[in-house]
Amino acid sequence: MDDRQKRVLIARRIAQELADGDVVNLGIGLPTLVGGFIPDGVNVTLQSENGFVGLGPHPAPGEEDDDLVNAGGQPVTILPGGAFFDSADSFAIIRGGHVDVTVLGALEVDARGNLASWMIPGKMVPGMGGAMDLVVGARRVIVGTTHLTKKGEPKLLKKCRLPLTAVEVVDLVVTEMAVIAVEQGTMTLLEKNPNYSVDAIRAATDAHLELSLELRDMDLAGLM
Amino acid sequence: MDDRQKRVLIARRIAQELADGDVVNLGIGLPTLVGGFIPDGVNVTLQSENGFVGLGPHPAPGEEDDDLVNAGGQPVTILPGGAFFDSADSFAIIRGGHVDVTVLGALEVDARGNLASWMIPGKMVPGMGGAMDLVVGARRVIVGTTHLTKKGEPKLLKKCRLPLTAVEVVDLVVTEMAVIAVEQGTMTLLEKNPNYSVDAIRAATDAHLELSLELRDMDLAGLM
Amino acid sequence: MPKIMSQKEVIAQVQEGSTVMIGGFMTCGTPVNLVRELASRGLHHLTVICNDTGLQGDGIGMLITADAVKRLIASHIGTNPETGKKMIEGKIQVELVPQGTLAERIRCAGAGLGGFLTPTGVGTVVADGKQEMEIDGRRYLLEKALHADVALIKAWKADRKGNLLYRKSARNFNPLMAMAAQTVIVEAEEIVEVGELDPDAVMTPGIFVDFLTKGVSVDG
Amino acid sequence: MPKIMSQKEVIAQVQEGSTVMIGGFMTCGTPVNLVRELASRGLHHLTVICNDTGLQGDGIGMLITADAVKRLIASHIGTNPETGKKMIEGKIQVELVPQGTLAERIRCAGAGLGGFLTPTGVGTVVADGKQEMEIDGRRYLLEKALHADVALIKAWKADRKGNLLYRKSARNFNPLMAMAAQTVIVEAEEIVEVGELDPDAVMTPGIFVDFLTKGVSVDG
Repeated sequence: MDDRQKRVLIARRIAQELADGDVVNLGIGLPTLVGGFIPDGVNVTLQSENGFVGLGPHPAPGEEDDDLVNAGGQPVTILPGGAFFDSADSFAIIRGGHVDVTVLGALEVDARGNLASWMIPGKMVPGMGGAMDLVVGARRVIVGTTHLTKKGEPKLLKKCRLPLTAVEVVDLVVTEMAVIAVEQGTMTLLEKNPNYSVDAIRAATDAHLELSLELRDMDLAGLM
Repeated sequence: MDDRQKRVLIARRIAQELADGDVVNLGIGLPTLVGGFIPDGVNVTLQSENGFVGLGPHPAPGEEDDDLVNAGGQPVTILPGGAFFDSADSFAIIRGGHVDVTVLGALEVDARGNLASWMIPGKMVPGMGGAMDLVVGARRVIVGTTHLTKKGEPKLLKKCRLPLTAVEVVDLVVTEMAVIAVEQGTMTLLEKNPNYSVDAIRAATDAHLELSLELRDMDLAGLM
Repeated sequence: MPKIMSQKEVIAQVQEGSTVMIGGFMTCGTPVNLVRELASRGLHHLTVICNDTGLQGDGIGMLITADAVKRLIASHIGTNPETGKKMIEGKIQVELVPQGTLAERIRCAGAGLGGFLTPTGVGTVVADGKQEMEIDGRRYLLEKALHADVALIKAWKADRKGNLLYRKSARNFNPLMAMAAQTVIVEAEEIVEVGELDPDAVMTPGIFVDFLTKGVSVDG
Repeated sequence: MPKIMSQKEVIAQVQEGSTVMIGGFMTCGTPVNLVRELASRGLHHLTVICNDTGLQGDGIGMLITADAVKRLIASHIGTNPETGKKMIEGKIQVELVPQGTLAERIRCAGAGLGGFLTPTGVGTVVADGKQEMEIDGRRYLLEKALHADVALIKAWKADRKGNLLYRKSARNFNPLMAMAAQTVIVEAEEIVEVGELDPDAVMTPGIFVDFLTKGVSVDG
């Protein structure tokens, strides 16, 4: 699978987790792609932490509005029935448990559900932005990430090594290899990419992986 | 002086304390009268703690709007340039020091500026409403009250006996007998009603009264 | 999308023992039709969180008259003598909270905060049993978040997604309570189609609203 | 009533060593004309409180390029590589704050609260040196109010009393900062007469605004 296929696989699988009526925050990058794969009949409301609900697609060329951007600073639109608010209200929504699902990337996730996603000491310190609030406040935290780092090292660890974004918050990890539940200190393999053996996935995972009794294959239709 | 004259004297004198541009909250009862005596050329913005600035006079008969009342539940109007907000924002304005002057009545005031205004144990427990926030948050607290209780007992005490509304908050007390500054644990007589001697005022006051070096007479013009 | 139903149907969301927040200041901005339905339910163990108990027999006063309220958290009860009377008789347990603290405690719950530090109430009976902290030489009380099972909200206009506008001083506690309760029921004077409200003007986003009912008629 | 003046005149309110809050998210909702004037002042010891430092040389990035900022309190600096570079060189001292905590700390200051309890940051470096409290089994950090000397605000419309409307996602931190600073300077795209704004629609009441300047021209 090339990078694009991996990203589509992950985003499409995460989209299956969303339920009709959910309020959802999609992080910058891969998580943003999730919006394109939401099944028909499932209506979700996208929240943009810079201050609105009802986030719509990019505007047509020439229709951009400087006053309407997403949390990545990109021009977007607002759907009918959306609403704007200030940053305090936006994070009241986020912290107050009014976002059902937040989807974001990760540098590391560990078996306790700890998440490291915001800094590599001495290297990358962009700031946490809204991530710490989002993962603490959202009812469900889904991480979408490649299974390995660019250097080929596991991202799913027994214990995070990088500075944490939050403690015990991750509920589900979706990678190009697997769908993994994180619950009460245990990572459980729910689904696997049929191109990888369980052993191969375990070899690529530092944390211990329990196998679900209902272990299934990820749907690769249209990807290969 | 009859009751009406006393009230007018007190309200009119308090109105002299307001400066152009002040944001002012007037309590229910006597303090509300202050609004009618603001000198020409002094523009103040009245804040109503139930949720707006720009409080205007009672509407003309038949023009009442159920959705527009003051903190006493009476129909009022809003002036051009006013603004509505919710109760959290209203008390953010109050507590955050954005109200310049609050005017309210009192059961007791003491030399330290402590104020008792909201309950008489076993007798009257209506609740403090917004009073505790107002006196703590406003930059200047002016008490307008009769000098004595209905039973003829002093309201200005060495030390309050009733449950307090707040500690060390009162800046000025205006009664039908006197204008008294409260500062750093001392009450100072700034002005006196010329109908009363200093001794008479002291006799009606439990707290020790210093005399201002610039002690003046209150203006009774048009009242007697 | 909120469910649109009659006041009679929707009030079943409130159960004996529920904690209910009710918007309004005196009777201004109180969802009187929902309150009337609630008062007729024959409940006696509600905890009610509101600014005041309206007037005798009017607004939230209807719940006092109906003996529906076991516990009351409010900033003022002086405008309804029946409340004070029942408090003295021991029929209603009343917790009086400064109005700004009440508003902020409700906001806190909606915003996922555990509490806040306020200078209001320091040195008074309000401080009894509360933790006090000093920051930069000023004393503060630690006040905690106040949650509810159900909020009864009065809006002026709602769209079918539950986006709300309030009108004039009827806004008061309504937007705060709409964020702080598990189940949010809105009585709106008018229900309009999605897209009719300007997203910049919306005061409560629809994501907070579970049930919508029309204020005047009973068939939504 | 706020004073209406040019950006050049009004920016004199900011002095060397001032703590300045600046609205905006990336460059959306940032008062760029005021920031440009401020960047041209030759100041080097400002403390700036903002969500992010915009883009390199754009928005608040102009202040970074001009070496005007000594200390920065923000939630994100990743969109402007110059900020990170100057931080590593020790030219700018940076305090990173979670975005929701930043918004709430600013609101706290405006609302006269000393601080609040948030679950955000528990168990992370954000908790270092902060008091932790447990309420109902959940852990919280005590975060404190964040005040400023001056706030630079971008509004869409202002009336001559300083009542403000913001537009779309350009609202963000602006209404919060307008309440939290000693002196509030607003750059509005349009200044209208008193009475032209609907009191129900006003997002920041004019009582907060000290100075008003028109965004495009320099003569207000």
